[in-house]
Amino acid sequence: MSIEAKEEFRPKIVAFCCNWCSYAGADLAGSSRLSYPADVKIIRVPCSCRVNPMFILRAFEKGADGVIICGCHPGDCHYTTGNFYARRRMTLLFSMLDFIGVESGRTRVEWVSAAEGVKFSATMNEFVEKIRSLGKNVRLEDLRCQNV
Amino acid sequence: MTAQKKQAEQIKEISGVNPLKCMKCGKCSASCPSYNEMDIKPHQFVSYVINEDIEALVHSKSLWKCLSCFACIERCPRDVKPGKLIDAARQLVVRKKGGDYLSPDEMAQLLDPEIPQQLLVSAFRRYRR
Amino acid sequence: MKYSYYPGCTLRNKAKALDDYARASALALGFELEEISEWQCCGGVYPLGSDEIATKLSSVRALNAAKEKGQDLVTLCSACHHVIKRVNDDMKNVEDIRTRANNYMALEEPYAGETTVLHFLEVLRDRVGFDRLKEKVVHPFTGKRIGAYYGCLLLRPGRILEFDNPENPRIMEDFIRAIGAEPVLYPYRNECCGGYVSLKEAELAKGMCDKIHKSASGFGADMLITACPLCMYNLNKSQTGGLPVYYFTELLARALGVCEACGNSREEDGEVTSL
Amino acid sequence: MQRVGVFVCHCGSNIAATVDVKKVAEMALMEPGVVHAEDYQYMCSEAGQARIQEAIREKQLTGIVVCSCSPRMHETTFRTAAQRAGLNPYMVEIANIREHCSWIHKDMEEATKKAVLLMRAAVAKVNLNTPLRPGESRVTKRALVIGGGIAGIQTALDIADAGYEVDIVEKTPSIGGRMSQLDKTFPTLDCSACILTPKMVEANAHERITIYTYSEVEKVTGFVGDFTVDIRKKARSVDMNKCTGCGVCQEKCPSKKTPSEFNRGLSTRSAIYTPFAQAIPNVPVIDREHCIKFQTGKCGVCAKVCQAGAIDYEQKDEIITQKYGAIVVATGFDMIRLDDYDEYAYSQSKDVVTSLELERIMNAAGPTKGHLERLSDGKAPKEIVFIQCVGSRCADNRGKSYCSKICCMYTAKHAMLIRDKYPDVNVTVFYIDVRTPGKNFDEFYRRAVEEYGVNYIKGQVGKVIPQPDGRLLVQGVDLIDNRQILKEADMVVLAAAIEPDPDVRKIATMLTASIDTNNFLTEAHAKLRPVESPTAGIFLSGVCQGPKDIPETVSQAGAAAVKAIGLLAKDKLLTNPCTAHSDELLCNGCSQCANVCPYGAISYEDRQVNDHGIREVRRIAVVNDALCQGCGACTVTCPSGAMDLQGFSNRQILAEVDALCR
Repeated sequence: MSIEAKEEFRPKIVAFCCNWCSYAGADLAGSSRLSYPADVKIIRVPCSCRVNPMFILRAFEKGADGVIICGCHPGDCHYTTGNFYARRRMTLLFSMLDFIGVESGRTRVEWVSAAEGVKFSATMNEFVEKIRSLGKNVRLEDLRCQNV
Repeated sequence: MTAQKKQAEQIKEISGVNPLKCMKCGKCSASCPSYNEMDIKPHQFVSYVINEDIEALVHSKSLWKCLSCFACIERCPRDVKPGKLIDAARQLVVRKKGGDYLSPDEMAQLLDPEIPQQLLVSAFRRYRR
Repeated sequence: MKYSYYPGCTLRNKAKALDDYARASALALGFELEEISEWQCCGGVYPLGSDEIATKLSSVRALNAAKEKGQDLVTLCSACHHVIKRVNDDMKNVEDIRTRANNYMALEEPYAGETTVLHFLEVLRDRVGFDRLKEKVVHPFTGKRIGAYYGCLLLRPGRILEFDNPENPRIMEDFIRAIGAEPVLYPYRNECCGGYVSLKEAELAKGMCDKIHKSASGFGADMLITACPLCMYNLNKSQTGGLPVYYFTELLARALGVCEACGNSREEDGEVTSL
Repeated sequence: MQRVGVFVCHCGSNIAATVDVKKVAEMALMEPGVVHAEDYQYMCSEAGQARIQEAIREKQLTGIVVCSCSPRMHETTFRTAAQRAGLNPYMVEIANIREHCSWIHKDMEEATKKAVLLMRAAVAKVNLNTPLRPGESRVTKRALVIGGGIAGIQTALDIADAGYEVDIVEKTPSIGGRMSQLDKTFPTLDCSACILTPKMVEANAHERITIYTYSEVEKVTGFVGDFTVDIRKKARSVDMNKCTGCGVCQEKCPSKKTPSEFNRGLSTRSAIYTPFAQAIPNVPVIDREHCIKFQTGKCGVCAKVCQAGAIDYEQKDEIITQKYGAIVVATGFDMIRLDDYDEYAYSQSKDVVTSLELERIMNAAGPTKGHLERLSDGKAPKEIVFIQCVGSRCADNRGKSYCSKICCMYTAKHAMLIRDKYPDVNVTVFYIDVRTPGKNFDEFYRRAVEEYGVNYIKGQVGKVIPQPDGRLLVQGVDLIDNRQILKEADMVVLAAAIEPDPDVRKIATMLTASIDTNNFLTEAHAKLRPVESPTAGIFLSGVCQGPKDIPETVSQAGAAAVKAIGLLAKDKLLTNPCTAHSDELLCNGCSQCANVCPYGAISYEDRQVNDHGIREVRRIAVVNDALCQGCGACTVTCPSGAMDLQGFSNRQILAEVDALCR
């Protein structure tokens, strides 16, 4: 580790939020002025089941340090079952990511309802804290593109 | 930070209680079996801590009247647990040198042959450092 | 069935009877209390301060000893039960306390609340079963009206001790029924006896115990039973016109007919049988 | 290449105070495709919208990004504005720089940086947008109201009066709900039955209202304008068409030990029963669990005594399938169970009752025929204590976090009625706060104190101690006088918290309507759309949305009706064009997408395709736009990547990811 004063690590975090619950929960966190770090940027998707593993891989490839997927609580999905699909897909994806060196702490699925502004903010604060403690992510890169 | 503020912070830290959660319903005082013996009542403890009036708390005789029976802790609808605040204030006193409420010298006259060890141990724990 | 057993300071001394009767009854009921070696006093009161670690270590040692033997830990005195169960909860659920206590202890394997702590009454209820206990009773207390005195330490805080409903407990009443007597429900059975303040504020404790006696006898109780030596002391102190107080284990041993096996018994040993 | 315009809103100081809006606009001009960028005080204002429209026309914009509040707030506003200027409304993207940025960050530099990123993501997305055209779907001109309490009845009446068919589904044998259990109502002390019964009769007689009592909603499919609902009509064992409601069967029924639900278990009823005298319909049901005939096969008294021959032991549950355009939820509430509040001796003494039980005791049709008496010994009480906030406003895990809202007023009502009818009875109320925000509410409470001499004590009760003589010792505190109080009472009344009917969770799941942690249904907007669920076509009436009293419930019921009428009045609805579609060159017809589609919107057809010159017939997935709701489950499942979602395409979302991680 270098001995010079390190610049504060500001992680890049992408949050996929479903339109019906979590995006609304994030809106509620906003209108209730419940702050969380600016490192979190939200992408709106219709449902957590719209999140393609490809999106998450792309985020890590482009230098993201953490990715969180937020959906409605189990049983409360606007499309009835979408969040169950998301949960199953992400369980697989995350274990694979862990295997290739993206620690499991960098990925998360969280259920946040439209009424849970407090939970949204708390979750984001906690997630950012976690990512900060993990430090910068190894960037997923296509080795064939590197200059050897 | 003033001394009082510092002590208030200490009480909050030792007790792990957030006094701001109190809604002033008084259920603690309604439940307290020692209520009539106390100069500062259980529900008042909460506002004393909020107002950082710790000087009054540490001199209060309530510290030595609380039975740690947990009735207030069990029934508090706001999870404030006044009993823990009282114990924290007591800790503040006994942890200071000379703050003990019980001295070995007075033991002799307090003892009777029936007293269970448990009583002495408990009293020493609560009253002394 | 063998259980690790934590008697505590008073049961080695002033409340030896509480202990003797329990051990004899346990054998009669088919389980054994194996005293853990080199136990230390639990401290009598649970340290409420969230920053206190050292005062919790004796409980952690006892808990860990039971864990190493792969046994559940049984307590008898209400205070020990209270302290050890709460410390166990801390070790299980409070990360800060767990880390710091383990740092002190430097065990081979850190302790994280793995041991199950049971009060002797819980063993009777959940492991032996009051129905089976009832079958083993040879001298039932038929016709006796007994008030259970719980006090605070067995019950509160209910969410941590998970002993019984803290505002309307039933376990001792069920016990009383099992030994053939009639339980008397009275509202002061979970009110404090005054606890340790009786040392310096004897009058305060006496007033509280008077209320308890009055309430119990008002509802028609002939006697009280308790699991706590301190409650016993306080209740006896204010016995002016009050009810006789017994350890529940004493009645248990008598009901099971194993009293003689105890060897050590109280001076007023004859009293209960003559009741 | 698109020609994109970026519009940055100040939202007064809401955004501009923390985000350097000029900087955001400036940075936007450096983004690919952006040919115009400006900032303005209020983009949503007339003038703001005019600026957008002007820019679209003048700069021939093909897409716009508005950096403003949440799209849930003003997406429609800006889409409509763009459309009026000739732009396809789906060429509009919103960057949420208020709720997700300015309102939660304090540091201007940091917030500006984030706002720029959010703007870039929106620009990246809009660059890939394509014009979309919504389809149309028809509206079934019929409404379903779930719950037959005052909320459901009022909503049904209002919708029916506007000319639409309405069905009410009520799970108990009669409509009327909680209000039918009340004796008097605050703040005017009307008799509850006297004002409710006419409404029940009106609903029953209305030519456009059909009431299904003893029935439950079993299955809901479809979407706004076109729901299909299965209703289970539980077997009543009594023929509704033959029964004359004479009541002889109930009189003669030998099984009379069942606790009466209507009287909160304070009295018993027969196994064949109508819950109360004014029940609608006035046709009894057989409670098969307690019926001797059903349990042992031997009895049949009711069939013997029924002159009309209406008893039918063979009757079976019936499923009714009906189409609806709108659904109103009016499932109401119940009181919480008091098992966890044994310090108040509720389970130890019969003389400790809940307020709803007192309501029944005070009612002439109740267990004591309206005489105020102790349930333990039938004696007239002389001293009554009321305890407020039992399980309301709690932060522990025993109670509810919210204020139940109605207790302060009904307690004042009870206290007043008791003092009025029994002037020798002393009434004490232990309260934490008295909350009376309503028309004539505080005056009502003050009358209880000033005219009726009700003793209000500020402070909670710690314990209710039953005494050997049967009286109750109430140990409370007076926080004003700073003293502990020991008060002997003959009766104690607990103002238990109210909670949504436990079945609401099941119903919300069927309707895919959102629900909060307390099981109250969530409204589309807390302030501006309080009677609509975020799920289109679902409306909220009464306490299922949050605690409220009767006047409030009735006004909300009317509001829900108006919203439902507004929907039913339309012949057609525009459908969401953000639907899935499959690329016929990539699809291999594997059927995986159809397996995950919750709407059955995907089917397969053999189609002639031209794959780079090779013509062949392939099995290809086809999405029915009218059924597809655009969740995107299929897009992720598709192994060949043929399935994509319009408006949220893979390329669009990847572009957003790229922009945010840049």
